[in-house]
Amino acid sequence: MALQSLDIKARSATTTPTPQARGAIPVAKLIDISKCIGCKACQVACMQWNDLRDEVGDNVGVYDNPADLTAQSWTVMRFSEVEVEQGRLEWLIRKDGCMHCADPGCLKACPAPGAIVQYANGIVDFHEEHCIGCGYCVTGCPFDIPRISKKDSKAYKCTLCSDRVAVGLEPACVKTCPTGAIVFGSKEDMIHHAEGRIADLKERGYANAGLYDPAGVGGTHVMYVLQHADQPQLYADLPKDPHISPLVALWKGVTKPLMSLGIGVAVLAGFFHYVTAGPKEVEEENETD
Amino acid sequence: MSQLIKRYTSKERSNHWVVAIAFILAGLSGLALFHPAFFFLAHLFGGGPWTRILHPFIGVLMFLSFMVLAGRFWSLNRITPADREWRKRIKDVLCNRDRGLPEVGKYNAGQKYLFWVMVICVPLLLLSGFFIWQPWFAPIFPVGVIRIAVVVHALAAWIMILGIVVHVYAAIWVKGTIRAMTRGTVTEAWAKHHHRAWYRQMTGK
Amino acid sequence: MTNHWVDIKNADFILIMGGNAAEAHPCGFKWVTEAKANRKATLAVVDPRFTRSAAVADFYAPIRPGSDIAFLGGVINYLLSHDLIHHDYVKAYTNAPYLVREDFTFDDGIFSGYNADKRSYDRESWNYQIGADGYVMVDPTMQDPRCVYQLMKQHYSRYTPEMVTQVCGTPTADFLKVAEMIGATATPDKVMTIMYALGWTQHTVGSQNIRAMAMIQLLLGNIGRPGGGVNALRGHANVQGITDMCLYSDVLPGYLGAPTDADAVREEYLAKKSLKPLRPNQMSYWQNFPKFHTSLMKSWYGNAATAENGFCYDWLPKKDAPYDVLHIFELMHQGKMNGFLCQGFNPLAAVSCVKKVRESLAKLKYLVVMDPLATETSEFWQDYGEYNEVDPAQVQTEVFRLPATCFAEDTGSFTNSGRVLQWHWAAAEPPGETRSDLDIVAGIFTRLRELYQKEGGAFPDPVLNLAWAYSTPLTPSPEEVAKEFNGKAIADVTDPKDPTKVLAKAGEQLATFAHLRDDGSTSCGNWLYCGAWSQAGNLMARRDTADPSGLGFYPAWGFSWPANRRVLYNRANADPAGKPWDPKRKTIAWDGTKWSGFDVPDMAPNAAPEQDVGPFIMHPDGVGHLFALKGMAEGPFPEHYEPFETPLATNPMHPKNPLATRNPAARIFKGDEADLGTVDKFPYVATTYRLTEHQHYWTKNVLSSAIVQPAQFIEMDETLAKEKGIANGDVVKVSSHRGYVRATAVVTRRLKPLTVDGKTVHTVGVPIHWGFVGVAKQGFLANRLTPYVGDANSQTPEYKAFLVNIEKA
Amino acid sequence: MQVTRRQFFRICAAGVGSSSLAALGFAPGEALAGVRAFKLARASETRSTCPYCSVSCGLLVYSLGDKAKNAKSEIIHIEGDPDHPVNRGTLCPKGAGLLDLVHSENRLKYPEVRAPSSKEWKRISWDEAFDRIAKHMKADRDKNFITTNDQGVTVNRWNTTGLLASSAASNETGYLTVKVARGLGIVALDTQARI
Repeated sequence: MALQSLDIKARSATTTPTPQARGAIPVAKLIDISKCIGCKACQVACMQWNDLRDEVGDNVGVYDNPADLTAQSWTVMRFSEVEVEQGRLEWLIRKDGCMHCADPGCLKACPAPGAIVQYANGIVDFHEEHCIGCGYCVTGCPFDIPRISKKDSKAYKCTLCSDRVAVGLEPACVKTCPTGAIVFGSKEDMIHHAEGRIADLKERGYANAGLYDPAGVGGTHVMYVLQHADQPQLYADLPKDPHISPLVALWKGVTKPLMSLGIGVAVLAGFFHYVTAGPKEVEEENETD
Repeated sequence: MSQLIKRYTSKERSNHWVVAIAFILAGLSGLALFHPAFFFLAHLFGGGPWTRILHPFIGVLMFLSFMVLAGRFWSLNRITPADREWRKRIKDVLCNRDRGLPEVGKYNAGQKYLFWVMVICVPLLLLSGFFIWQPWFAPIFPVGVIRIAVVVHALAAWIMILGIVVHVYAAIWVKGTIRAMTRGTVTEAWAKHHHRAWYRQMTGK
Repeated sequence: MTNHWVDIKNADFILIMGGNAAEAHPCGFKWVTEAKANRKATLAVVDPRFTRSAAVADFYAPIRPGSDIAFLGGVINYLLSHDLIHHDYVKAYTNAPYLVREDFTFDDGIFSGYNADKRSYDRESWNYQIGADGYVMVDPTMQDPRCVYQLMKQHYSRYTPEMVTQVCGTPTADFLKVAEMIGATATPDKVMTIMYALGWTQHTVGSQNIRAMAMIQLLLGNIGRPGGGVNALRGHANVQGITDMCLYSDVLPGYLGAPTDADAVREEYLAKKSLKPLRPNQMSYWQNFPKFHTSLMKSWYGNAATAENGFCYDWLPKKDAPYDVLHIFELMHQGKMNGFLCQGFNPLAAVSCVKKVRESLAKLKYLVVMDPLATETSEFWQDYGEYNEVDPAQVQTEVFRLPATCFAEDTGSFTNSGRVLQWHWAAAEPPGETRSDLDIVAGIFTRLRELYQKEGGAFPDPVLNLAWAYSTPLTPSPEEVAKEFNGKAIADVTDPKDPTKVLAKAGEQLATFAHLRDDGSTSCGNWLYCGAWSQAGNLMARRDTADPSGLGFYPAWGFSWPANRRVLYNRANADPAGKPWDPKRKTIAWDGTKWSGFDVPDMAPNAAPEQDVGPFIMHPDGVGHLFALKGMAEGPFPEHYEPFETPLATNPMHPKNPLATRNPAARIFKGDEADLGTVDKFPYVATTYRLTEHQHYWTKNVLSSAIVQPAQFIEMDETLAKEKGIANGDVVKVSSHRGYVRATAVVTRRLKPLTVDGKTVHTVGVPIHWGFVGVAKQGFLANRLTPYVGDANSQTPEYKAFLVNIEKA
Repeated sequence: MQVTRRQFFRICAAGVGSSSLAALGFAPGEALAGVRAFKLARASETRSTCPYCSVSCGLLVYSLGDKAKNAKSEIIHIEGDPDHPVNRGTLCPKGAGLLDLVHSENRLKYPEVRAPSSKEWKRISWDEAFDRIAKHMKADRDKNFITTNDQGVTVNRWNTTGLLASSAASNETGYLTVKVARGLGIVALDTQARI
């Protein structure tokens, strides 16, 4: 089920733009943490749809299982017990996984052409058959999402069920979510839906309820409704202002062409020096005096 | 024809070429991973994953062989006051106005500076490469460290590549030089012209 | 559930107490989030733990395990003393104005008629005053001191907010906040729903927990109304259906009381069960008992059941004892049972006090386990080291293990918690030689029948004559069986008012239990399910998604018993004049000539409001029972009693009466008393529960569940952990007087120490899902800890409140 | 699994070979970017009901093969039925993982018997299983059946063999089971539903 290149907005390690004539409606997944009961149905639906089975781990004193994202677990629930208001416990449960950034750091960092693509609808997808296993995507991601498989040294992460979305279905986690904490649709509709949820939360006393759609990465195609949008770090260290690391931006930004140019210039400089100044030859008679 | 003078032993020559080959392979594979324009070079190594697998091992080989080489030539590369004088006249050198240049030992200042650049860059590449080596070591380190490492690695590699471009060009430019590393000998005339102090030392003239 | 899952979206206030719906029923819980999002409904959770339900609640209040009646009694007192009740509803639809006998008393925790030796009550005095006309005496003003309303007011006046705090440990402000939220639904335009589950049933006062809430809902006028009701969230796919089919000793299919040794004569038995109306014009629907019973016997014995032989009444076994699961294992433990068939049940894991169950099973001659999965029960004889220490050589039981299909490989119907029967189809062939449960039952039965045919034996008649007209006797099809329990006309069924009008021709499937007859002209295996497979076909397989009311009834989706009714007691959704209390939430109303609307009326369709037919048609008095009459074993009003293992020395409500410390009528066998622990050695309260990632003891065999919740753990509060030097992630040993489990400690702020009766009480949480068979990490069966005591009415074991000690392992 | 050192050297050797091939121009062709093929495109879809809790969520069970005579169906995927009024396509973590119940490694596949004092299971045929179970039951029933009690009341009960029924079996199974149990005179009958 190859997509035509026209449906692709960006492709890793590709220096020219992909064909952009056709557009697509940007999609988004909205995760309303105020509705999330942390049941992990999304985790199971993800492993079922994507044919993944992580190892049976152990309990390490928390409800989080598997304890972290892995090449086999593309989404995990992160549980935080907090008291924002003294004496009023809140159990904040965040579904962690790829945020599908509009400006994806993974794609920016990836050196393998076509290993990471961004579709016109906003989904950022890994194509493992092109992945070389360098792990650069890990350095590029501001959310610490991609994981390199220990089995095959390829990078894996949530695809936003690109195969389901491509045939007009919602992602598996969205479909399964029992409470409707995860919803899916056009990004515009999701923002609208979020506004309704935020108004409801504000009525219920969450003055700082808000939408998490961070501008630092150009917005995301996975967004959160947070009860405490002023403190995203409460939610298992969700970054307050995520952006591609300046080091990665430097490395994959200006340095790439400039350094290549520098090498080219050096070679050319040698060439022109040779044809202008000429070789340094030793004339034997000169040396024999 | 003037007499020939021994400049490098066979061991030294082999050592140099091991470093050189490792550098070329590491450089080509590194460039493949550095910029999409060079990704085609990955095909030389059997594709992207092989490039990623082989590059660090080649790098380690380069490091080890370079360390031996550096040990061999360490003392010959100490910078002397004469080198500073030579450096001041680098324009004359470049314009082939060699008359009146200070007498040069086995290595001129340019060669020495290159040596020390290599001595800094090669271990730096090894160290930074270690942090980003998938799948063995990178998973151990926090992503912040890896992000610094990738930048350091790229910078060090770039400086080293520039240095080697100069090094290779100098060998081509200064006629009679390449045979020193291929056959181990140079002509007396060459030695006398470029490395007079060394020439005296070798010949006693 | 009196209502159903989707109906929760119609609620204004939702209370979750005695359950954890978000965790145990996530997909049903969605209708809570819908009510919150679309109706601005609020959700409160009262639970010993800050649960996943609490995580999305508007308000959470903690409570000590086993003190729910104190809390609910406090709510009743709050409602009565603040006059937050739905007056018109209470007066018309409950027995609040009815007069109770003068000899009914309540004295320091004990009701009249108690026999301490038998641990039971003579319930004679728990009854109405009957007038000369044979009907109950009523005081419509509810001022008579003997009326239910006044008795109730007096009974619950002791349940002050301070008392609630003293008994439950719930901070008074938290209690009052919940009471206030509940009280706000006393108006006709506000409806609250209650979602409870095993957190209420698994206590020695389990049934009374639920009664207390039912009383609150009656006082608020919330029963029979969309968004209201008393909603038990049942734990297994077909708990409702199997309960309806009555696979337990007390009743026959359709809740027809099973005969006991006292029921020697059929006519007397039928008369006793045919309750006569206690108020004028009441339907007292159990008057139809003989029709249901006779039709059942025709289903079972076909032509062998005749009027002459009392429709084989004597072939039915009469019971001489309760024979509930605790009693069965008690008999087994005493060596009084030889054989045991386990059909998709894992009692070693599921029944309390694993040690006793294991010893019991080892005393059997033969055990037959039918299950899709390897279970602990089937391997009770196997040495699993510390998890199941046993010497197989010493176990003489012959164990058969028969592989059964799972849901995906068989066809049939399940009844959900909302009483909706839904048909499912096999999607693939089963693995290996697996057979369906139907085939296994048929296989065993036909083999037995052959033996009786060949050899004869003890009373072979019922075995030889059991109706078995399935097209292939060894593999009855689910369709045939479903048609059988629906019932059919054996002879033409005519309208009693007009004998020329044929309602169902001989041989036709029946459309409704109204067509059942007691003369042998109809057969029906379960009157409640009559209509599920009528001449119109299999109504359980209907898939129409239309919802004309917008209230989520989906009347043409599957089949809802009884009579496809979606909300029970829906007559109570309208006022006495037949007008809906809340026009926006109309189910049925009186349209001048009949009851009509969006649901099947729970009422004679032509009974005009003036006739005063009560909405609770199964009751002889037609009203909801605030006073339970003789219905409950330990009293007509719920009273707080301590759990059998209590952290307190006395019942704070009856400190001077040791008889009233624990439920005086609850089940405990001789010998098991010695297995109870005391607070000096076992100072902490423990409670067992499910987690959302797992289903009972099945999903430890399921890889995906094992991945998301791999290993056993124990939850405790931070203070207790600190006292005991336990850090998060340490391995701890939790022991009761009956056994121990060892697991990882989860130290959490979601559990908090409570101050109860002046002392600090810590609660230790014990999730249940692990065992020694499965793909999840091996663990200890949680029921190694639980006591072998049962509720006074349902005999459900007390899994939810017992005593343990905890130490770092 | 990580590559061992030995394997690594083998890979390296292969690498030298393949890289020289690549140098000669046998470079692997570049695949087009595309999403994973939709895995249910032609799978058979069967309506079912979740067997876990009593919300009784509607399911769509997908099986391999189009039910042609020669194709043996194999369940490959299960997800929620979007038409179902209660779950509307959603499933909880247990329901979403039903495929792993169907394919659990602990599924029983053959009748087995464990003899008294034995430490192991022995596989037997259904015939043998039914025969032996029926003989056990008949022997116990014939020996312990009570026709009348002490007062002479006809009671016709058999209370030395008990039956515990599942609360996850279908109504049809439940009905047939209770019919057979009562027909045999069993009174020690209970269900998971109680607890």
